[in-house]
Amino acid sequence: MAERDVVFKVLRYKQGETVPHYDTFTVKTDENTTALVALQAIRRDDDPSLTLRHSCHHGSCGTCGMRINGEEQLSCVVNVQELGTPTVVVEPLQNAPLVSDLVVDMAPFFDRYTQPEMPYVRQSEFMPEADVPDGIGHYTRYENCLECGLCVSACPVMGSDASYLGPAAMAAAWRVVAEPRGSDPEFALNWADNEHGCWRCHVAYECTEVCPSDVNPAEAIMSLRGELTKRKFRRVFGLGK
Amino acid sequence: MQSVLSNQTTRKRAAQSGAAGALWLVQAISGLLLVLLLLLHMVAHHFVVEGGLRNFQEVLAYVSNPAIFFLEIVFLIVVTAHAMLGARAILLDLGLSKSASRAANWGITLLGLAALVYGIWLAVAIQNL
Amino acid sequence: MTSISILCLWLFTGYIMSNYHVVIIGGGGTGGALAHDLALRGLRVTLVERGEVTSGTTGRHHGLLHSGARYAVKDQESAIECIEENTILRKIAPGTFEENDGLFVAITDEDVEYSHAFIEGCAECGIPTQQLSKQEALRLEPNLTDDLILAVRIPDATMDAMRMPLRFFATAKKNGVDIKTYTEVLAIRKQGEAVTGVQVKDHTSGKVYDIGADLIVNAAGPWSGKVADMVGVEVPIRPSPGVMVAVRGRWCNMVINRLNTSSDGDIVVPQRGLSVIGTSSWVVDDPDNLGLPPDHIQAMYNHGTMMMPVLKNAPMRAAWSAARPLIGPRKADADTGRELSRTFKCFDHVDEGVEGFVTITGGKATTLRGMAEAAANVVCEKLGIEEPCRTREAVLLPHTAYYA
Amino acid sequence: MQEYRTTRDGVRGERPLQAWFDVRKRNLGSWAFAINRLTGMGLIVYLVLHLIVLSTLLQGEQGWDKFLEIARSPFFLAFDIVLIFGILFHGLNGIRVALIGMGIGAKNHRSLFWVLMFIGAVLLVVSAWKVFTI
Repeated sequence: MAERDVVFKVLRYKQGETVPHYDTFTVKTDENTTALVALQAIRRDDDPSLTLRHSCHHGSCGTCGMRINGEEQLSCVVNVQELGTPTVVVEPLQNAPLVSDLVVDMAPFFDRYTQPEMPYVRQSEFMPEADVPDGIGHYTRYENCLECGLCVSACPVMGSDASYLGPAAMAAAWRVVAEPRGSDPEFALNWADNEHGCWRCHVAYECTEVCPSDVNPAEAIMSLRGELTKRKFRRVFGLGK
Repeated sequence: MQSVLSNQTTRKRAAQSGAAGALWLVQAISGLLLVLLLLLHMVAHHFVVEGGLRNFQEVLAYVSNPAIFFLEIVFLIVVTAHAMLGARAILLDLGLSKSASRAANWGITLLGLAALVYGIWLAVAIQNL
Repeated sequence: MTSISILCLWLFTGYIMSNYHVVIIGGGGTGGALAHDLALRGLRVTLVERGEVTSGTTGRHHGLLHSGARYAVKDQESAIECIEENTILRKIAPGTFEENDGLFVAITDEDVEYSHAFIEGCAECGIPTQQLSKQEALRLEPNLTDDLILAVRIPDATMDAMRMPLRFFATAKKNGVDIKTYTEVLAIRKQGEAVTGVQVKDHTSGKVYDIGADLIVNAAGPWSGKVADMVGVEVPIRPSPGVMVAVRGRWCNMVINRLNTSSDGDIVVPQRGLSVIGTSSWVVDDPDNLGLPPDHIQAMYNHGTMMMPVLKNAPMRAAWSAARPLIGPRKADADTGRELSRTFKCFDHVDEGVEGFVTITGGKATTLRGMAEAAANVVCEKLGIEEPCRTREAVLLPHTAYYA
Repeated sequence: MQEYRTTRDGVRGERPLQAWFDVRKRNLGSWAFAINRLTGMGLIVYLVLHLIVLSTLLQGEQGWDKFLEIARSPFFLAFDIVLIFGILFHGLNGIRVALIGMGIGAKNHRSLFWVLMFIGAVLLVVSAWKVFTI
């Protein structure tokens, strides 16, 4: 086992402070150590006051998102030794109020994300050749989006417009248009059709780049634009509905 | 689950719904038009001309052609609209307050109109030289 | 005059009653469900958790809503708990589960032999089964091994290990429970034999302060032994970690279990675009230091591949350990923990000379509501409150309501 | 390193202005956006200058010829190349943004970018040759 000491430079902040600072810790790692496990080791062995969010440890719950060496990632699936840097810089997500250390307040994120009402179990598109068991309408699976907020942190528009709906929420809205499952696609379209919605995007595709779960929010936003534009043309030229 | 943000704002936004999309469409279409117009503009003004630039007499002769005059005016309108919409996007990205962004909208509109008036006046004045 | 004093007494007791304050230590599934239960019974509840909610064992399991079939032969108490709670959870948390059912697959003669006891056990526990031939099973799950002999369909489902319990937290919060995350218990205050509150540190600000309590519930899962140490009582808890491996690709839609006694690598649970192979089992002392034995990762691949050959070359997304809070003698000789029951227990430590301190532990994610009901019954009995449990019917808020 | 500012929501890490142009650790789309915005701002400035310069026509032949003299200097011609780069990038990237915004090629925005940039590079070389030889 290739054990190696890695220096972690971690952003620290507590309520009441005005400026965050950085603390450094040295962590013993092996070839399986993830950034999350290293941070938990810091909390266990060096500083119990280090706060961070985590839950599933396999890139499925979306709580452990942070900026590692300047890139938004889920810390539970980042292999420390594969990063290849002698010092690993760990910072909380951007474009969200800082609670403490690596914890940001997700309320503004979910405040957008719950609208339009979005079912999070969808039809499974896998293995179309398989039969579905009797008594089950169709196979289901979870929506891809982990609600981790990486896209919101990476988005260059989020910091410019406090009311911007943001990539995750608009990706959810597009899912409702693409596969309504009882929700109202018209509501979803109208919801995104404004200055702080799909028209605000500058097409930097950063949301899609950092998404750990293949949601592709940028394409979703462009699809919302496309659909709205199509409707506009239809209305102007009186074609179809 | 109806959250505060969306419920309050959805109704408000529904009222202005379409405006943002229309502006984006104008920006996109004017941009695409500009690609064509600019190509014409560049070729007609520079690439087919000996030395790349017309001298004073050549300019006057060129602009006196009504078709060219019309094309230049259209070019002026489209480029101004596109530029002002672009400037507006940049201004809005500064995270302006509500009143400031309203002021920015008016400022942009006035600036655009001023540019148009100036441009058309200039074109007419040159034609009358 | 008498009537007035009775009225006063009634008002007074009413005042006292509504102000009973319960502090729950531990923001896992059990603590969340207990907070929800107690809030519905009208108690004032504060929940303290040293990290984010669901950051311990709760969020980290493979995401199986047990049908109970896994325990139908050797641990029928757990099996019956599971099937009951399975049915209730589907009802109170609609839209939370991938209700795709599960298969127990027999791939050796020994497995086939076991299937008789298995089907019988399921029947005894009230778990519906449907036996499928090899061909029938392969039509449902084409990636199963060709060595398949037969399969039994049971009502397993997939849950999101974090979001299902989050619905309890969301509902509890809405009903007035004060959920204090990043708040670590430093000490438990006692006056004579009775606990009176907790001293906590808020890690978001560094502030240390006291929270008064009429009753404290220790719902710290694998950490409940450490919490019990603070008041000098013994909780027979065995942190028993297991390794799980998530591979890229969703190789099945149903939950695939090995039709045999519980062993390493006997389950594959689909999760979004991943498939999770679980689980190994051993025993540790410190639930904060589980480690991740590399040979266990390889074992998961090897055993998973026996049921679904396609897993052999599936790239790994993550491997991790999670500690089950199993009930058994603490710090006994190391073993695998497999033989310990998966049922739960509620301990009132009054016999050990501590009043007002209750521990709920053991159990599994599927039975979180049942554990909460049992613990809430004990809490209410101790406080003399006669309120029925309402969590079997109350439909939970969506998980997003917790943050928004 | 992250930058922090205090807002009414408390302290938060965000860079409202830098985010446009800070392309460290960022990807193709951010480069495209940053250059698009830079060239856009440049072109607005140029548009204003252009309109002002044309007013020299009103000063008659002399004023115009003086401008022509400056415009034919090598320094000015080099400036023309920068201008043409700006126009080509902004225009071609704009085509990409407009297309994917209408739902065309949203999946293949990268290839679209490189195809357009290839066209742009060819056009830039041709125009540069034109500018210096005409």
